Amino acid sequence: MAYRRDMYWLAAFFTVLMLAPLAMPNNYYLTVLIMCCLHAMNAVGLCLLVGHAGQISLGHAGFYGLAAYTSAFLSTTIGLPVGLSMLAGIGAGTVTSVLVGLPSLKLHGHYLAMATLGFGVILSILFTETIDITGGPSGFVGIPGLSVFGYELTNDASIYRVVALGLCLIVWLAFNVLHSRIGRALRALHTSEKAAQAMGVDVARYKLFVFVLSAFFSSVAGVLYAHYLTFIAPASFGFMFSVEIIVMVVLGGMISVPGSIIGAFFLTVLPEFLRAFENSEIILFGAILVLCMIFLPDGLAGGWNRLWQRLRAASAQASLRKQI
Amino acid sequence: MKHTVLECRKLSVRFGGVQALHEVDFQADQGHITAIIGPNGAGKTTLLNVISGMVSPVSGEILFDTHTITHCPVHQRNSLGMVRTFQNLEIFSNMTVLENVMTGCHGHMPLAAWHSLLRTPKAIALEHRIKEQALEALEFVGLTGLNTVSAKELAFGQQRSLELARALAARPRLLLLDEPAAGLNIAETQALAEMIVRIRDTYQVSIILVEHDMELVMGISDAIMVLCFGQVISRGTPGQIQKDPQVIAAYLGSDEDE
Amino acid sequence: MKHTGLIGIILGFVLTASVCMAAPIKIGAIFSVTGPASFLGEPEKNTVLLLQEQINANGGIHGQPVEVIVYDDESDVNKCVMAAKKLLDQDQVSVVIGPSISGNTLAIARFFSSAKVPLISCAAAEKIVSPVLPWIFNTPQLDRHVVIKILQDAQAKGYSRLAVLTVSDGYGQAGRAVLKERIPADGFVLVADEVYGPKDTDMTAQLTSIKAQNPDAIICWGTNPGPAVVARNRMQLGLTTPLYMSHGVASDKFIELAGEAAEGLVLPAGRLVAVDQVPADHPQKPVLDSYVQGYTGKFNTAISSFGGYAHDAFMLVAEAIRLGNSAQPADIRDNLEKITAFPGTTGVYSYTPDNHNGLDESAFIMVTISQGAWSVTN
Amino acid sequence: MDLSTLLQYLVTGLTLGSTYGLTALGFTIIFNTTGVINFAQGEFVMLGGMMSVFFLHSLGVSEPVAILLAVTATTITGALVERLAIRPVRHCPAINLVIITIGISILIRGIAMILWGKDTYALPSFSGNAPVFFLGAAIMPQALWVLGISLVLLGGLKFFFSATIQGKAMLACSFNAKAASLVGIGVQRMVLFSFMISAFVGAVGGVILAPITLTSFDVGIMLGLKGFAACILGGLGNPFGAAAGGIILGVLEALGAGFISSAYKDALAFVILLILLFIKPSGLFGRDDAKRV
Repeated sequence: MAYRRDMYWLAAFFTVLMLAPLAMPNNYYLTVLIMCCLHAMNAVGLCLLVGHAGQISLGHAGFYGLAAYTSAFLSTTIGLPVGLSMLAGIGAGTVTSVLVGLPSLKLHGHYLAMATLGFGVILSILFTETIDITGGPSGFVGIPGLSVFGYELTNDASIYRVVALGLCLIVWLAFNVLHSRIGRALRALHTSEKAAQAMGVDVARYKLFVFVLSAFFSSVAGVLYAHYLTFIAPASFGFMFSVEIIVMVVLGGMISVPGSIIGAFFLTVLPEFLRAFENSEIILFGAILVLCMIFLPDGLAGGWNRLWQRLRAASAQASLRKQI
Repeated sequence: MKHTVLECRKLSVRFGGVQALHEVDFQADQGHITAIIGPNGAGKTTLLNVISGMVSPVSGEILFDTHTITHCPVHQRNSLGMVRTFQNLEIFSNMTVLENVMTGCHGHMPLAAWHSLLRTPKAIALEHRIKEQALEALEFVGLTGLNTVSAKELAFGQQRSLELARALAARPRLLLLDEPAAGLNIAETQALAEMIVRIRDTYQVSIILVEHDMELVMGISDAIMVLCFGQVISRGTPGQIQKDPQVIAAYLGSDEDE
Repeated sequence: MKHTGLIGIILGFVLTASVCMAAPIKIGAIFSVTGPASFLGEPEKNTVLLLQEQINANGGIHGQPVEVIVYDDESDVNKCVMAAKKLLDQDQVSVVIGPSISGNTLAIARFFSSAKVPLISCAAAEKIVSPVLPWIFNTPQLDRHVVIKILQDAQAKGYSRLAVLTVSDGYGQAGRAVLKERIPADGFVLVADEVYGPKDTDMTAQLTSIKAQNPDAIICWGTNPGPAVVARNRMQLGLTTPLYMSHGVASDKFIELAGEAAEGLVLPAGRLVAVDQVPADHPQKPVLDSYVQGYTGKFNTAISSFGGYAHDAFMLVAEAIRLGNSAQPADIRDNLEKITAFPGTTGVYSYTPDNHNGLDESAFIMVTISQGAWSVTN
Repeated sequence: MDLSTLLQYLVTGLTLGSTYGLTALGFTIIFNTTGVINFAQGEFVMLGGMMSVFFLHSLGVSEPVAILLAVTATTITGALVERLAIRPVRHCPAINLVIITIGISILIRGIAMILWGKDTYALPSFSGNAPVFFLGAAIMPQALWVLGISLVLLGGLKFFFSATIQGKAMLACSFNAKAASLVGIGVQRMVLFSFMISAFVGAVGGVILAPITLTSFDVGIMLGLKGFAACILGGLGNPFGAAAGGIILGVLEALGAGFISSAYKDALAFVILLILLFIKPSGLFGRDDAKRV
């Protein structure tokens, strides 16, 4: 069954993530991996929203940032315990997404993109201008480090394990949703809203559900980000980051959760590899993006599947030939 | 004993300046196949849309059993037991055949979202029941064995059957069929006629049928209503309708090729 | 340039020879070579590469060659963190120069404290060096010095009602905070506090509402191209209120962009903008001359004071290594604090355990733009 | 509040608004033939301005010649973009095309950065910098150029789409590409034309704006964002709406900066945009596309 296959994948992914630090020569790679996981959390949410439900959002960087800033403010300025602040941060991002989603999701296509983009821009202006609360454009300094049940995680390896576990939990939730009546309802309203309605799907409610769920994922990523880096600045939560998440999802193949994770990892690691090219990096980055979309229209996951099938067909043929 | 499932009272619909329906009274009886016919542009599909909730009437009232559902949203009508199919196929092309039919169970098998999110035992049990029902519906329409095929890869006739299976999985008490024979050949239409009758007999479903194919309509309907320019011009049994001079005039007077 | 190849070969020999002699001193650098802050990062990167070449050609520091590893953070905080980790954990450098912008410096400062590697930032925010963190230094003049310099000038000219127009990025925010603190404290009246976005292309609306408040002078705080637009808009509106700029525009590029609108603007700047007007007996004169010659000779572009921040950071590091004859991170840190009266391009540095900036407002001169050139007014 | 101040804000808003409107026009043209939002539109504007500066300085030609060359080169770039990146994937879903245009915008920006550096440049004004005063409000001669040329472009496009065969054929492609090809319209050629025209419009915009707004390799991002907002506000697909949307956005920003807060001017403009969008879900001048059930 499809669910079981996805669970096998998740188990394998989890094992690889947990073993990865052993293969890492130093902390730099862990930092890159942590960023990959945080981006992947955002991408998985958007995969449900864009790939499955067919809705678009150019505002998720706003929720990511709002959660980060809320948790930073509560833990640093107010002095609440980190765990509590993180919960409040996740709550703030999620609740705001309800308020944004309610009016926006009545719009369609490009208009929905514009509305969410607008909210994202407004949030990012708030991060920049409410200097007394957010520290303004130069950033929020001195956020306490990540702690779990009052136990502060000081080294990168333990932070990495928490973040990786968080990603796996999010992926698990995403798979659960996709292999349930909710997942089918989302895919249904993607192809035909009226047929979905006729099948008893409350379209407005499910759109809001998936919008809020994806914002919840982004919020979780946001609070982890704030307390991992202990510093946040508005530039990280701008419109370009929202676009970047969408690119990760599309590059991963839109409907595939593993695909969007691969997309997120790919786009996060790529610039690190391209560092050597200095100024040409941006050109290579653009070119790789364009070429990927031209030659892998169904994304990295789709391209992988095709390669896999071709290999399987080839090996089947080979074994057939052997038998003859 | 006759029992009315659905009753429409003085329904009027206007699109801009066009009066699509004018004070239409309509009723469908329990366990009957009730057909709505009429020349092109008579307002048949509009009536079906009003009944299923996709178009709001300007005035009038719709009763489903004892509930007034005039302003009830589409998805709630589904939960009450009313399911429809579409003239231009609206299958979920991004899903497999089985998933399409499983989606049909959405309305009558509700579950709080957190069960699905955490995949609780309750959610797993429900998934099993949904799958059973879906498989049963697929078997009923003769699509067994195509479960994992992507819905968009089916032949046109099979897609029609898939829509029917999806509607059946919803366990409707009232099934609205919008031109189910459109695009089918003669053999397929015959099979469809048999299936519609079989659906009614097996599940005791009431069926409202909008259809152009007169042979199909006359062959299986228990009652027929004729619309012309948004108004009811006749109603009765197939025999009565075939003899009604007004109906003949309406059809002959209009361009009837489609 | 017939000799380039020859020089290259000689240089190659020198380099290989010195590698044979001793292991190189690894110096890391993180600059915003691309992205919105590239106007800072690009000259900074060019400068450290130039200095690496010069120092190695002269036999390195105490016979040890210098190896500079430069990473571009693309003006992005995440990339900056990754670059910092890479320098600390993978490349294991002895000291890091940069980053170019304050936000990124604040973001990575923590890693340097725990790794016990000194960081000499090229960003100016006061938060970087106050309170003093043992491992964090910076080289640019503090915003406070700039503001004091401007307000002294305003006082001398008898202005009392001031308006400020700042850019809404890290640079503008830092300046705005000091301006809003010092203006009332020094007995001026702040009549308007306007802001513009870093990508804005028209500031007439802000200037119009400033005009309505009728100030004696306007202080604009931003980096190119914003202030150039402000200057142009001021002229278009026929506004004659004197306009002060910050040191953020102290490059010839500003005069080029603002054109005739730059005429008569006053700003505090490092001596680098007007090297030829620095008196020959000034302690900075030799440093300035050699930097300008080296830079313009190699890169064929105008010099910028931002590159000077990286120059000073590099030279301070070299000096600290020479002082202690050790390239151990801890020794570099300790010896940095012992440097006194060290002339750089920006000013004359004296680091102490309580002062990790090492400059005062004497690092600035007031300049006026007249006929498309800088002229020193005091 | 005196009249001249208000008038000054309006003049500022109009000038600013034309910038957005011109970018929005480019979006509209490509949207009208392909149904795709071309995120590289801002880059066409950038190319127009930057190439003019480049030709002016490095070839030493006169300003009109430099401008002509820049506009031509940008139009050719538009054609190349279509041929090399859009045509090979024309059967892919719209979101893929949108991502490709994002990639192209990054690519063009990168090439521009390497070719011309990261500096900002100014193009000389067409007719001097001496402002014209009208009821106490200063108006730059260049602003009049911008307004005038924008109007001419708008009129030209309106005429093109509603009165010429080519224009109507383009519109047909967006409504139903298959039907359009059945009646003998070369859909591919139309898409090519639309990229060329919108690159042309973008380049002209970039050229006439450069003397006011200055130009650098990265001006395209912000213009693209605001241009997109403008054409959504006006209603996608309607050139008049796009221009009007741009003007409204510009005036809102200028008034917001003048009367309320310069720090929150963009936020204010977007709040009003969102409110308008919730009241009129398909833009101010957009058609409600009620789909047949």
